[in-house]
Amino acid sequence: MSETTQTLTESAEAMPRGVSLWQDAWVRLRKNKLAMIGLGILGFVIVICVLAPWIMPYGYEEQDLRLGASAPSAAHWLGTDTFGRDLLTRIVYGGRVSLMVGFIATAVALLVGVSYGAIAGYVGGRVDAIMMRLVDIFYALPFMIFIILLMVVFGRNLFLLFLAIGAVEWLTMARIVRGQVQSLRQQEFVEAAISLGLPPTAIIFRHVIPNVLGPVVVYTTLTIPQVMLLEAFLSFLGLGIQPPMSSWGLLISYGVESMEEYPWLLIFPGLALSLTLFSLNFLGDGLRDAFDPKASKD
Amino acid sequence: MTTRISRLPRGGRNWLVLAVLALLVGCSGGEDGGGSSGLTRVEQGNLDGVLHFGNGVEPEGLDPHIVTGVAENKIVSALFEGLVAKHPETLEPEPGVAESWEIAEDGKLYTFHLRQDARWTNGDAVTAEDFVWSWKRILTPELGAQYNYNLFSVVNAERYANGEINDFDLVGVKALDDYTLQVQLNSPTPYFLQLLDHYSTFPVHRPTIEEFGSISDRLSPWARVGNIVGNGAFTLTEWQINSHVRVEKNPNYWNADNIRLNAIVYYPTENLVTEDRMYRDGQLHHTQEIVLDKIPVYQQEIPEQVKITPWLGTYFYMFNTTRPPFDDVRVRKALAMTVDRDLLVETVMQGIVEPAYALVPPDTLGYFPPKTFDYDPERARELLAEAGYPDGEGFPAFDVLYNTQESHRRLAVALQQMWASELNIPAQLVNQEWKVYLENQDNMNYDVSRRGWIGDYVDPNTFLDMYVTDGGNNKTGFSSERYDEIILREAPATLDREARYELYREAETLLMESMAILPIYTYSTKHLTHPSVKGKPSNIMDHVNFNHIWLDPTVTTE
Amino acid sequence: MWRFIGFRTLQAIPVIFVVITVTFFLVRAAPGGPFDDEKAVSPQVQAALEAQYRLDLPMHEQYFAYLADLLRGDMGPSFNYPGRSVDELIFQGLPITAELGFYALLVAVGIGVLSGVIASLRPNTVQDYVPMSLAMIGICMPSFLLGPLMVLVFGIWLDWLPVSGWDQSSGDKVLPSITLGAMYAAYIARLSRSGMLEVMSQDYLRTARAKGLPERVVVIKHALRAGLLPVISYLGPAFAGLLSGSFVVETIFQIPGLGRFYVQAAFNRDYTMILGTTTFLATLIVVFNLLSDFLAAWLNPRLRYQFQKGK
Amino acid sequence: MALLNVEDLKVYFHTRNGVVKAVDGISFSVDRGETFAIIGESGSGKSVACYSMLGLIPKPPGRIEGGSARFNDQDLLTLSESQLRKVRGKGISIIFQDPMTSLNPFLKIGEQLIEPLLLHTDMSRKQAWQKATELLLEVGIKDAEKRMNAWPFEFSGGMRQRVMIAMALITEPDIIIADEPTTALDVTVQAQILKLLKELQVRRNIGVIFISHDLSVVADIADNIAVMQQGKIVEQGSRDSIFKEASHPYTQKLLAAVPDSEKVPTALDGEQAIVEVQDLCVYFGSEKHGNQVRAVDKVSLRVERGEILGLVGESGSGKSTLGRAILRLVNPSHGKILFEGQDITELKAAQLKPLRRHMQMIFQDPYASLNPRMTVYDTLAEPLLLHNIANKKTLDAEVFKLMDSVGLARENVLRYPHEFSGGQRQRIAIGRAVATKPNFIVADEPVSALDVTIQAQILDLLLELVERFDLTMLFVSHDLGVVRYLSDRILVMKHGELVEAGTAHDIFSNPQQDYTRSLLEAIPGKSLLLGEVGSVGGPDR
Repeated sequence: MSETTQTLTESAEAMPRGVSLWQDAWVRLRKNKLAMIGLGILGFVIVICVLAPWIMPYGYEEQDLRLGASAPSAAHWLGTDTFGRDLLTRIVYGGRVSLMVGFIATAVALLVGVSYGAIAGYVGGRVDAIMMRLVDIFYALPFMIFIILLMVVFGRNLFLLFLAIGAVEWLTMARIVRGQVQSLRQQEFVEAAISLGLPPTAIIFRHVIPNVLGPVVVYTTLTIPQVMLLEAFLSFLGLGIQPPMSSWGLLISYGVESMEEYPWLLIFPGLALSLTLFSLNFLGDGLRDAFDPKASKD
Repeated sequence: MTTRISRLPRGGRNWLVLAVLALLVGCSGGEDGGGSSGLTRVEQGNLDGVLHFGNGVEPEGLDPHIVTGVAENKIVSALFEGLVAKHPETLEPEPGVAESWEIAEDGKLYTFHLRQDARWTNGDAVTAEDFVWSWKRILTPELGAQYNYNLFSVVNAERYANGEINDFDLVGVKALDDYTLQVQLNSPTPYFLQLLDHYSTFPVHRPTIEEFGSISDRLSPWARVGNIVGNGAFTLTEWQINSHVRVEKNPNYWNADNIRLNAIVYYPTENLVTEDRMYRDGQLHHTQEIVLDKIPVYQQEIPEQVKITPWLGTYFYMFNTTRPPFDDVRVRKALAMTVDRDLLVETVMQGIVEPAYALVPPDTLGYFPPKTFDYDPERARELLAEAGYPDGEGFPAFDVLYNTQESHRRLAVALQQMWASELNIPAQLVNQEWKVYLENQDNMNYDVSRRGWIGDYVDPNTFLDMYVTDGGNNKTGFSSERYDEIILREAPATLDREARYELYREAETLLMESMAILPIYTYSTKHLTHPSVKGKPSNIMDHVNFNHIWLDPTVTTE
Repeated sequence: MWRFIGFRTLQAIPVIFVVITVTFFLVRAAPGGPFDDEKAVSPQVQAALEAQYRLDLPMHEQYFAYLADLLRGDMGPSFNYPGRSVDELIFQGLPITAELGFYALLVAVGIGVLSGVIASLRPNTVQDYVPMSLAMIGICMPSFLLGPLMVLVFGIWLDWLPVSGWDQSSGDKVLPSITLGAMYAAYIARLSRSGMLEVMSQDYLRTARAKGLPERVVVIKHALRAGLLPVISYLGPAFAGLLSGSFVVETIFQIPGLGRFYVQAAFNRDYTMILGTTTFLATLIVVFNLLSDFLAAWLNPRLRYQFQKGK
Repeated sequence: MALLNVEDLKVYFHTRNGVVKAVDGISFSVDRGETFAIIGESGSGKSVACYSMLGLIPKPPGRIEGGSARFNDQDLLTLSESQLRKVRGKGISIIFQDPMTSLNPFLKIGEQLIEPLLLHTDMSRKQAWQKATELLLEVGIKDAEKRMNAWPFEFSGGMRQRVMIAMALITEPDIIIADEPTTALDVTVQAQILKLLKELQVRRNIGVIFISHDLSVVADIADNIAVMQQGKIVEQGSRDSIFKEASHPYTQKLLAAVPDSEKVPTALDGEQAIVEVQDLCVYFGSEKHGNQVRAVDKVSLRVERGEILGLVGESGSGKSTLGRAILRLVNPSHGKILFEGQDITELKAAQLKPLRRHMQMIFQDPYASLNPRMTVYDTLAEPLLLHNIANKKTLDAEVFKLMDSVGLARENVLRYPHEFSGGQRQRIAIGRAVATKPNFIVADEPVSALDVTIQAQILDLLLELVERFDLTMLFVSHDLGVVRYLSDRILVMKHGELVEAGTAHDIFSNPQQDYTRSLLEAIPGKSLLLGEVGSVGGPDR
């Protein structure tokens, strides 16, 4: 008897305790070549952006008005903008803003949207109807006025930007999640959880949400580019970042205006954005598969 | 074969229909085939005498007493005619509805003799009584006409407009007979004749207005296609909001024989890039703007189509002189002196504008402003040190407010960098949506703000009267008794032009010594104009007199 | 089912009412008024203007007066376009935007479904990666970039199509429709791909193959209908989105549609116009969401059956 | 020469994890008028073998490695896809296992029926429609003309399987492959379908390949039987020889797996019932809108402490709803539920929580009842932690203990449900249910989704656990054989009402109701069960 207990505790210690879906997902993700390439590129981009102040030869605000917009050269690998500022430097610094906005705002949207949608879908009935009509109302309110008001009420800062973007993007997420949860609610394993006596919150967060991660991840990868472009629009309205700081969205929108004269001002920021988004997309698909234990074995 | 098709799965048939529909999109489009005849709109217009005019923004309306914008002006002045007109190049007054006029010695009494062949588009004669009633209308307080102040130099006009008197007979405008109009002014107003070409002083057709509403009704639809009755060389035939406004030659116009355009089509071209593409695609004769980056390219490729002309306007920044640190004139001067205007003009502005060191543009009807300072970073640093910020130390971060627009952004970015590198002071750029920007200016809720001013008429007064104490457009907190004295009392009473200009120079020196504003450059207008457009000389008011324009179909860009 | 329709329709009324109310107070809380201009307006004129638009009344009176007008179908006069009513402006812009939205939707559905289905037939091959990568580009390519780019290429360089206008010269509807539809095409491509992948593993496709049907028929007749259900439910929100989100495209291509009114009104603080367009678009959003829910239900035989039985 | 001659067929699946020899050199032949049964567990390769002949397996990863399948002078394995298409549905048709998912829900029945005719014959649409209508009548669908225009969902499972059969027969094929055609059906329906298949085969003189995991199902209809295990045919012969002279141990195991004994009722002390239900009603929908369904209608019953109470009925009889209602997973409309003497009918979720520890449920479908994103560890740990049975320190040991008691290998603790077979999954689900050491368990068809050999193991596990943990169980099933094997008492349910009750012995030997009799009649392989064929190898449990 004592021997059995012994082995039990031993093996219990040897066992990776609390191996979660997340750790498992990571193991599975590592096997996905495309996703790892995406992750690699993304990691590279993030590292470069974070290290920008230490590795960039120019400052993002450093002007050379007499040089003006110049094509790529040895001194300026990606050329300069109309102020003679080094484009590579500006892209790297812009990446800090775009990535931050992209990730944080999307995270806000994700958090709010997923919880909201899951609750509406799980609880159902009248609560669901009211919650979803609320979403309808938010959809219909004039976004522009909303933003202008935010600007007045809170002043302007980046945090607010995330809030504003999150406030818009969570709506669709909530809808998608709700739909998924509604069908999940009928599944027997949810009934099993109820019969165990699990409270509704535990059921939603332990049993329901992990099972809607697939569509959520996919929609998230679609949300990030939208968020990055929305940031440019909000900055344009005066809510976001201010010059001389820039972001990919802003660089692109400026680049559009002079795409004939100075095409590099459009092409390179566009490439940076696309490359990142493609990596994200592959990573997203990889994550979707990784979070689905079934997908790992063919 | 029929069985085969019927065997096609039903779902498949549906999708087939959709696919065909999708293809149809490619073939759909408008009915009048500008493209099908092989001619561009401009080429076709040249043959038909139709001018395609890029007009900037969509007109809010066409009621001369209500509208306020430049775009509206371009259309209203084709539909209506005031007492006088302006020569398209020199801007000298020339006869409009008034054939001739006399000005009394004291400069305060004007007598206009109206031409007897002037007609409304419905055939009614244009009479002196029409003008009296029209001026009564714009001065009627309930109408809320923003530009009623253009007539405030007329005796009692301001009191009537502010509701202080109710009897319009007390106002200094009288119809002596059907074709004689007499106007009594408070003081000799040298630019009064110029104002009579402003749409706020245009006559409107009383029966039409009263048919659709009362004299004070802003919301009546009288100025719409089918309703409107005007007295200009053209008459309104089409108006689709956000698409175009079309006016056609008015056969009842007294000088119709000499009007060579058959029609003008105005396009709202808010998006500069779109306007540029429309011009290049042969859809426009004339653009309202040129994208800044394109100017060097066009100056190289199509120099004869690029029309860049000095404009009666100044681009400047203003300081909130009630807020530290900008309540210190030394700080304001330091900032003004570190702006390298020559460099800015040459690089950021592509060399198309002139640097400005004062408010009034040089050579405004012979007026030259004083130059009280120059680019001098060395002196600027000294001033800043005197103000307590040696080498920018301790200088608080301050906001530079500007409304969202590409050219404003560019300038602000350059200035920010100049201040940072020369004075080591941290400017933070704040762009705001237009109305928010206006509200913050009105509430003096800013540190430094971008501003611009375009003259209403060619006279220094149109700029300088902004900065009287508590003037509605002041917004800087600038206040000087002497300044007010000159602008409000001495200059208006001075008949001699040189003596008046001397007073203005004194006032402007006061303004610039206090550096409440930071002038940057004198505006230019930038247009692309098709070479077939004739009779449209450039002028400093960007004034277009459509009566003189004609199209030469023999000229092509090829 | 009729009950369901009735119930949902009834629910739409409070939604729209709340939208109107919130918007009404929101626009008045926004900084800057409709009459603010670069040149200062004298207090006398300002007062006169406010009186003309009932802005001098206490807020709640303005509100109830507006509701009363609205119930009569009168959305009030536009602040920005004196002499025009909001109703008139909306119904001027609507047909144009609706047409643009319809074509854009055709483009989106045509291209999206085609590439999504093609990709789903051979998942994780080149045939999958190429259209899906294009879809990804479509998603990250904003219309403010795609529009000018296409204008430059097809309008200026190749000179195939007009650069702007709507119904003014032949072919001027092509570029705006594609520009507006591109993003939705990309999204639909992804939707139809995943929808099809799900259906392709269903048992009844095996049944169809066991009958000896060629793969083409299996896909078109048996798989598409269920595979495109997610696309169908997306169409409603998509069309509502197309209508309210056409501002950029309408500006780039000089199209006199509703999208520009909607955005310009906000910038101009044209209170009645903001309220009018918002109310109108809110109704559209609700209606199209309803329609697409009903359509999806209709395509599901079981629900349609209940529908027909009137349960 | 037989109609279909399969020689040495080999089908391998080339996956990332290596080669799986799904079918590893099997040979058999089928003749006209013959029913040839292939028996084996899921994964034994029986379906793959048949589908691969018609090119219906996914390629890649599947690949036919060798052998031949001669049909009408052609080797099916060498035909091109387009040639194969002419065989599929024309020469050889298939009836699939699950009629619920095998019909296209978006097409009308008639449309789907005539599809093979339009494809393989020159018939016009009208003629095809006519023929399909006749055939529907022949497979026993009344009102066929009207039913042609109905949607699949308007049919019950048995009716759909009739449609599937009609669809397979419509081109008058030479061979029909019936792949577990009755596994998803109720026992009474199963009997009807088997009978229909046999009749049609005789009438039309066609060959039938009948695939099943359950020997008893084919006991009455098969002429020849092949038993497959791991891609190989381990034993092949005539029906009698298989049932009487099975030599291979696997075949014997299959035979033994058929539950054929009757439980000796446990002696009960007859004190307080653990569960008492009075006049329980569960209604769905509402009367007002005329769509009310009375799933459970005025049911009263007692579950005595320590007994296993069997609850039988066809699908739709309300037996599952009754089980769920007792556990308050479905809210009752009227009536009273007493658990351990306490009225729980009106308790709120929070009040129920402490009680839930003592009453648990085992669900029918182990695929659906386990959260696919939770490992065995997480699944089993959840109830332990929730009800404070284990703390962080003892959790691992408790989980292992549970795994031991339901017969799961400990090394699998971090695996996900999909990595397990159906039987193992059901063990996990049972582990979860007994984790809280409940007094009472509702087992809702816990073995009906399992292969017959696995069924036997799970049933034995349940019996063992009942013994060990002193459990009381309400065992819901449509399978009388299983219930008889397990239960002390049996209740028979029909249309939401209880129609008969008694000990297993009473019910089987002396059924009072026609309905009960018809259920008994329908038990497949009754001959086998009741020893008409003669039990071989005498499984004596």
